[in-house]
Amino acid sequence: MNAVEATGVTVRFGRTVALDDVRISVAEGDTHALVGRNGAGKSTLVSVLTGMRAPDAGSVRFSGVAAPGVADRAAWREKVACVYQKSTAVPELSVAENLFLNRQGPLVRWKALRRRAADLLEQYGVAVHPDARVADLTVEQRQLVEIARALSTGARLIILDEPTAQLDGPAIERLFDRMRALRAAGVSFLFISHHLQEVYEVCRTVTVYRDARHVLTAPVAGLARAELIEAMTGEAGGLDVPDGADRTRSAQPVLELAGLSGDAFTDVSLTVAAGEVVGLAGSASSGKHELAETVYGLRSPSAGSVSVGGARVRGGDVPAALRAGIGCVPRDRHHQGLVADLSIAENASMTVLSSFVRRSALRAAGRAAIADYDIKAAGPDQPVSDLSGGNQQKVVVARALAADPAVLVLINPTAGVDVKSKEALLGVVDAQARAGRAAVVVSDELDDLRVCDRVLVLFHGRVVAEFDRSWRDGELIAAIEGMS
Amino acid sequence: MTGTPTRPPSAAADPPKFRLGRYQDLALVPAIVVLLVVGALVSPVFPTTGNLVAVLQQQSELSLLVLGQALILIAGKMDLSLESTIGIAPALAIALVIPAASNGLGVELPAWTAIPVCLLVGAAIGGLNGFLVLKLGLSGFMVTLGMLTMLRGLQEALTKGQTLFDVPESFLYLGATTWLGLPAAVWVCVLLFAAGVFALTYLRQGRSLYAVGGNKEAARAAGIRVDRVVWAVLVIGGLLAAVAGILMTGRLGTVAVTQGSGMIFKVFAAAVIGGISLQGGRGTLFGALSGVLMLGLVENILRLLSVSGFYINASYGAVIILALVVTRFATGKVQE
Amino acid sequence: MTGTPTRPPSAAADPPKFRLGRYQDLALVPAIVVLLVVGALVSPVFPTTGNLVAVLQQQSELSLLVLGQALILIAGKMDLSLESTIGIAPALAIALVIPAASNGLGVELPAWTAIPVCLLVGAAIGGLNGFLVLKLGLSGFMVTLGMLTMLRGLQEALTKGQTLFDVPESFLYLGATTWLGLPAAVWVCVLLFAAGVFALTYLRQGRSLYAVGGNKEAARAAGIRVDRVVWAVLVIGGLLAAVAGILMTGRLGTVAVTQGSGMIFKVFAAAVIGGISLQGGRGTLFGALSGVLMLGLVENILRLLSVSGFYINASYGAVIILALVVTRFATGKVQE
Amino acid sequence: ATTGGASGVGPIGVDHPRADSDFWNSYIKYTPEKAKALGIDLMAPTNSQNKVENLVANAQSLQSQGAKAIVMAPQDTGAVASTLDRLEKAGIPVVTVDTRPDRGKAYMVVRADNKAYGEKACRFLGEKLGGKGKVVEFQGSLSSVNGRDRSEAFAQCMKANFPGITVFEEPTDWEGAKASAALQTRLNQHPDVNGIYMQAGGVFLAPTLQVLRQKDMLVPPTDPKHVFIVSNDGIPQELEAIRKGEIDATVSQPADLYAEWALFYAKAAIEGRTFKPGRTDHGSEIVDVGGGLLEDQLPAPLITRDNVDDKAFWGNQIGK
Ligand SMILES: Nc1ncnc2c1ncn2[C@@H]1O[C@H](COP(=O)(O)OP(=O)(O)OP(=O)(O)O)[C@@H](O)[C@H]1O
Ligand SMILES: Nc1ncnc2c1ncn2[C@@H]1O[C@H](COP(=O)(O)OP(=O)(O)OP(=O)(O)O)[C@@H](O)[C@H]1O
Ligand SMILES: [Mg+2]
Ligand SMILES: [Mg+2]
Repeated sequence: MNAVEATGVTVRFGRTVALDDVRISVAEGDTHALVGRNGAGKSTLVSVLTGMRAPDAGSVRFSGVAAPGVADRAAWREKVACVYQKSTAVPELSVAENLFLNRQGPLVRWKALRRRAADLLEQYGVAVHPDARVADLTVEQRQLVEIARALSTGARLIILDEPTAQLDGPAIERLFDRMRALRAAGVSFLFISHHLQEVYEVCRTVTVYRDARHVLTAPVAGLARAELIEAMTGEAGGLDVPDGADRTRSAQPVLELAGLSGDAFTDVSLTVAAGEVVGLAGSASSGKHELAETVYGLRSPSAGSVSVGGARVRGGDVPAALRAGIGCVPRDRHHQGLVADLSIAENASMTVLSSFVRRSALRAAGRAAIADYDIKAAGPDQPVSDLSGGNQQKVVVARALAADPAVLVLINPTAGVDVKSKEALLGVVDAQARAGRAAVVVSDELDDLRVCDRVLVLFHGRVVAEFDRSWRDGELIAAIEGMS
Repeated sequence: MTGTPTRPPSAAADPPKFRLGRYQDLALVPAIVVLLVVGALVSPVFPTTGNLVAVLQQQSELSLLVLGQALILIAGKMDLSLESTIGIAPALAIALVIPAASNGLGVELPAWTAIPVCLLVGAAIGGLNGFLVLKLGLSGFMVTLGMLTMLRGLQEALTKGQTLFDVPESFLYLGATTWLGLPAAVWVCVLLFAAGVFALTYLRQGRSLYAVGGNKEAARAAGIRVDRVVWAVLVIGGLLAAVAGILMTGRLGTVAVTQGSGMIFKVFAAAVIGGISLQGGRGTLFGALSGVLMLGLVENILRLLSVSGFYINASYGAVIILALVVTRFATGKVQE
Repeated sequence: MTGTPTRPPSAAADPPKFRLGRYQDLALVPAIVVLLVVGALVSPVFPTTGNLVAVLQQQSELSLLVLGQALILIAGKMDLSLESTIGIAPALAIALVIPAASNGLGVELPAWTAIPVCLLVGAAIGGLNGFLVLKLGLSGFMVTLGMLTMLRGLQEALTKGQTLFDVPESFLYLGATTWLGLPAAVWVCVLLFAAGVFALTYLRQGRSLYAVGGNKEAARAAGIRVDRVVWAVLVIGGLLAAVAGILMTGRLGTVAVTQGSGMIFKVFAAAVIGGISLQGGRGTLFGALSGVLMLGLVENILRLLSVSGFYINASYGAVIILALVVTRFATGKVQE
Repeated sequence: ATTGGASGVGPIGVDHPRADSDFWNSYIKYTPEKAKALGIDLMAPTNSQNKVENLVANAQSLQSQGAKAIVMAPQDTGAVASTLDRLEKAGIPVVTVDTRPDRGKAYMVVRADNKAYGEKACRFLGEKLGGKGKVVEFQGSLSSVNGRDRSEAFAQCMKANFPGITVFEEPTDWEGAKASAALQTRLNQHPDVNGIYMQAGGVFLAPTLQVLRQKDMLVPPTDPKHVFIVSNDGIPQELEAIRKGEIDATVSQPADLYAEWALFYAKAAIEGRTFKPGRTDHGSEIVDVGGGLLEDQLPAPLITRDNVDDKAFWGNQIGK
C-alpha cells in the first residue's frame, strides 16, 4: 500500500510547464527521496501533494483513497504534514502558537499551549523561548520550528522540502534521528534535498525529476552517486567541486579586518590576500554571519575596522562597502537578497545600475546572468517570485558578483542550489580568486569550504581554530562544535 | 555530520523580555492617563460622571465600527464601506417599516422587523463585499471604496435626500435607555468588545484571524480556510456597522442621509493609533478600544476648552501627532 | 566561469509573449475605450475637442496628486496629507502676498514670490512628513492623517475661514491660459508625467523606488539609501501637490478653505484602479494616469447624462465597481 | 468659560455650524459684537464643523457648563430632534438660526425663508431672460435643507412661470470645483446658456467667473451675449461683482440680523418673554410654522445694480 500515490500530474504556470505528466509513489513506512536540478518541479509537486495547488491534470491518492477537495484544508492536513521550501510561519505570532497553528483546540489554553510548546522545542533541541516572536528568530531557528511543527502533527506522511538547506550539522543530525524514530513508528517521508549524501544517509528509495519529467525511481542502495547525478543532469560523468589547490595567491592583502567587534563577535583580525579564499565556519550562534554582515556594512561594528586595499571602509554603510569593492550574498534571500516583484534582470543588476538605465542593456545583463549562472527561467523579464528556490539563490549570487567586486563575502552561497549548479557557482568563486579577487565564504557546508585556502572556525564570537587546506571533516566538525 | 549534539547555547532560550501582545495592549495607557489629568486640570466639568459617560456614549458607535474594522484589518483586509453601512442599514430598515407618507418605501413591514432587517442589511453588505473580493478577485480597497460611494448614493436615492423621522421604538429605546446608570449603547459596546477580545484570545477561529492576516499561505498550509475566515470577518464587520447604525439612529432619533459620513477616517485613526497594523496580522482589540477612547477624550477636552472653530482642526491634528510621538517614545518602538 | 555553462532549456530563451510591466500598463485601456464609445453614444458633445479638453483640464490637478501619491506608494509609503497641501500651500503663499484688508497676513511680500513660496511650502510639508516618519519613527499613515487634519486646520486659522479672492496674476495665468490650443494646466501635467515616466523607467534613482517599495531590506543590502529615497519621494509628493494647488487656484480663481478636501479618496481610487499597489513596489505611472482619465470620463459622462443629484453617487460607485470587474476580466488577473 | 461680564444676562451658549464658509464666518464675527450690545453674558462659542455628532456633543457640553439658553444652527435639521428634547427637559430654551428643526421644540427660529431665495432668483432670471433660454443651477448639497429648499423653490417657480426656460440642475455638494467642471461641460454642450443660478456666492462666484472669463463670455449686461447670474449670500465680493457688472443680482442672507435676533430671542427666553405671530418692529414677520413653533422670518432683500450701494446691506458694512 502506498502512503501517497500521484499519477499523471501536470502543472503549468502560463507557458512554463513545471510538471509534465509525472508520477510518484511513496510506500508506507518508506523514506523516499525526490531529487532533481533547480526548477525540475519538486516544490511544485509538493504543493500538489499537500493540496495547496490543484494540478492541471493528474490525481493524488492517499492510502488508496482519493485526495480531498482543494477547499477542504483540514482534511489535507490530516493526511499530510509538510515543511515547505518557502517559510510558512506566521511572523507576528509566538513560537508556541506557530507550533500549534490551527490545532490549539477549540478553546485556547495558553498555559498548556506554552508548556506543550516548550516540551516540543526541548525534544528537537530548538533553543528558543515559546513566547518569542517568530519574526525575531534567525532563519535557522525558524526552519527548526517549522520542522518541529511538521513532525509533531501526527500525520502518517511527512514531506520535507529542503529542510536542511539552512541548518548546521548537529541540527541536521537531530532531524535525522527524529526521522528514523518516526519511520520506526511507521511514518512515511518524502524528502527533498540537494545534499546527495543525505539522500544516501536517510532514504531508501529515490525518484529523480528532470525538466519537469519523471526520469527514474530506484532503491538508493543499488544506485551509484555518479548514476544519480547523471539521471539528474542528463549528462554522463561525475562532478568535481573545484578545490583550487593549484591556485596561486599573491602576498598582497586585499581585505583586512583589524580588531573588529560587533553583534555576537569580538576582536576578529583577519587578512585576506588577493587570490585567496577564506572560509568561516561555526555553529549558528558562533557569530560568523554577523561578522560577514558587518564586513559588508549591513551591521555597524562596535570596534575595529575593515579596510579594502589599504583604504578604510566606513562601517555600517552598504553603499560605502560597495564602492570599496565588496560584494555580498546575504544570508536570507527572501529577506535581504531579492525584490520578489522585480525581474531577474533588475535584481541581478541592482547593485550596479548606472544612473541612466537602458532597457536593452538591463535585459542583456539579465540574459547574461541567466546564462552564466545557469538559471532556469522564461527570460530576463520574469519576476524572481516565479523562480524556483535554487534559481532565486543564483540570482542573488549574480547580484553580488555584478559589480565585479575585489572582495566577495558569500553567506551560504549555495543554499538550495543543485549539485551541478553548485559546482558551477563554486567554480565562479574559484575563477574570481584566480583573477586576483579575495573571497570570504561563510557556510555550514563542507563542500563550500573545500574551495577555501584556509578555514577559520568561530565559537561564541571568537576565532578558535584555523585550518589550512588539508583539514579533515572530523576535525573541522569537532572545532565547529567547540570540542577541539 | 557526526559527533554528539552539543546543547544549544542557553542565551537564546531566555524568555523574551516582555510578552509583546500584552505590552502593545497597554501602549496607549500612558497617553490616556495624561489626557485624564489634563482634562481634570482644564475643566471642573471634565471629571464628572455625567461628562465621562457622555464621552463613552458619544464614542459608542465609533467604537463598534473600529471593532469591525480592527477584526477586518487583523485578517489582512480593509472595509471602507462601513461608514456607509452605518447609514444605509438603518435607513433601509426604517424605510421598509414606515408609511410612504413619512418618506418610507410604502412596504410597511411590521415594526418589530426593523432591527432584524437592519442587521440583515449590514450582514448582506459585508457578504457582498466578500463575494466581490473573494469570488471575483477584485481589489478589496477599491471594492469597498466603490461601495462606500454607492451605498451612500443608494441612501440618497432611497430617501430622496430626506431625513427619516419615524424611527421605531426599538431603535429609540436602545439609544436612550440607561441600564445600571450607563447608557444601553455603552453596554452593547462593552459586551461586543468583550466577546471580541474573548474570541481573539481564546477561540481557535479568533486566533486564525492573526494567521490569515500575518501570512495567508501559512494559514492555508495550516488547514485554515482562509476565504471562509475573510468572508466571515467581512460579514461581522457589516453586522457591527449595522449595530452601530441602530445605536446612532436611536441616539439621534432620526436617520440623516449623511449619517456616518466622514467617520471612516476616524475609524482608521483610532485603529492605527491603537496599534492595529494596516498590513494585517497585528494588533489587539484592547488597543483599538484605547485608540477610540483617546480620540474621544481629545475631542471632549478640546470641546470643554471651547477651542474656536478656526483652531479646532489644527489642534486636533496636532494632538494626534503628539499622541503618536508620546506612544512612540513610551513604547520605544518604531511604528510601521 | 569554469566548466561549460549549460545552456538553459531552449524554450526559455524565446522572447516572452508579453512583458508583464507593459501589459499591466494597458490594463485599463479596454475600459477607457468602452467609456469613449459609451460617451459618444450618450451625447454628441462628448467626442468634441472642447469637451475632451475640458475633461483633461478638470482632471489636471487630480492627476498631479495621483502622480505624487503613485511615486510615494511605489516606494512603499502613503501620504494622506496631499489633499491639505493642495489647499494650504497656495493659501499661505497668497496670504503672504495680499494685504491684510483682503484677509492676507499683512506681510505683503512681492507678488512674484507667490509661486516660489507655494512650492516651498509644499516641499516643506513633504520634508516634515519625512522627518516625522523616518527620524522619529512614527507610522506614516497616522502622521499624514494627522497632518491632513492639522494643515486643513491651519488653513482655517490662517484665513479665519475666509475664501481668498485676491489671487495673484501668476496663478490666474496658469489656470486660464492655453498654449497651442491646450490649457496650460494640461501641458504642465503632461510634462510632469513625462518626466515621472522617464525617471521611473530610465533613471537609477527612479528604479530604486520599486526596489525600496518591494523589499526595503533587499534594497538596503543592494546599496540603496532607503531613507533618502523615501524622503525625496515625500518631498516630491508635497511639491506636486503644491503645483496642483497653483493650477486649482488658477482655475477656480480663489482659494476656498475647503480646497481639495475629500480629494484623497479619489487620489487613491485613481491610483489603485490604475494598478498601483497599496503594498508598495508595484505599478506604473501610465497606469495611474489611465486611472485618472477613467474617473474623469466617468464623471463627464454622468454629467452629460444630467444624472439627478440623488442618483449621482450611486451611479458613480456602481461604475467604479463595474470598471474593476471589466479590468479584472480583461486582464485575467486577480487584484490584490 | 465666559467672555461677557458676569453682570449680563446668561450665560448663553452658541454653537456655530461651520468655520469654512464665508457666510458663516461673517455670522461668527457678528456674534460677540451683538452680544455685547445686548448685554449678554456669552459663553465661548463651540463649532460643530457641519457634523450633527459634534452638534449633539457640543450641546451636551454647553449644558453641563451651565448654559441658560443655547443658540444653534443645526445643518441637519432632523438629527437634532433628540438633542432638542433633552434640552427641553433640562429647561434650556433653544433658538435656532438659519434652519428650522424638523422635530422638537425651539423657542424661536430665526431665518430667512430659503424658499424665497430660490423664488427670487427664479423671478429675476425669468424676467431678465424674457422667459426663454437655458439656465445652469448650482445646487447646494441636497442633504441640507437649505440646498433642498432653494432647489425645490427654484424648480417649482421655473416650471410654473417660465416654462420656456430649460434648467440644468448641477449637484455640487457646495464644492466650487464641481461647479466649475459642471459649467465647463454644460457650456460645451450648450454654448447658448444665458443664465446661471448659484446657491452660494461664497463658494461658486470665483470659479464661475473664471470659467466664463476663459470662454470669453464675461461681457457687460448690455451685450446680448451676457450671461445673467443670480447668486445667494450677499458677501462683499458678490456686491463688488455686481458693481462691475460681472453678475447681476444676489439675495442677501442677513448674517448680521441672524446674529442679532438669535441672541435677542435667547435673552428674551431667559427673561421669560413670549411672542406671538405677526409683524415685528424690525421689518420681519413672526409666523407659526406649525405646532406652536414660531419663526421670525427676516427679510432677505434682492440686491441688484440699482441698490447695490445701499449701506444697510451687511455686505457693505464689513470690510471685505
Ligand atoms: N508561481 C510561479 N509562476 C511561474 N512559474 C513558476 C511559479 N512557481 C514555479 N514556477 C516554475 O516552475 C518550475 C518548477 O519550479 P519548482 O519550484 O517546482 O522547482 P524545484 O524543483 O523545487 O527547484 P529548486 O530545487 O530550485 O527548489 C520552475 O521553472 C519555476 O520557474
Ligand atoms: N504565546 C502567546 N501568543 C500570543 N498571545 C499570548 C500568548 N500567551 C499568552 N498570550 C496572551 O496573554 C493573555 C493571557 O493568557 P493566559 O490566560 O494564558 O495567561 P496566563 O497563562 O495566566 O499567564 P501568566 O502565566 O503570565 O499568568 C491572553 O490574552 C493571550 O492573548
Ligand atoms: Mg523547490
Ligand atoms: Mg532548491
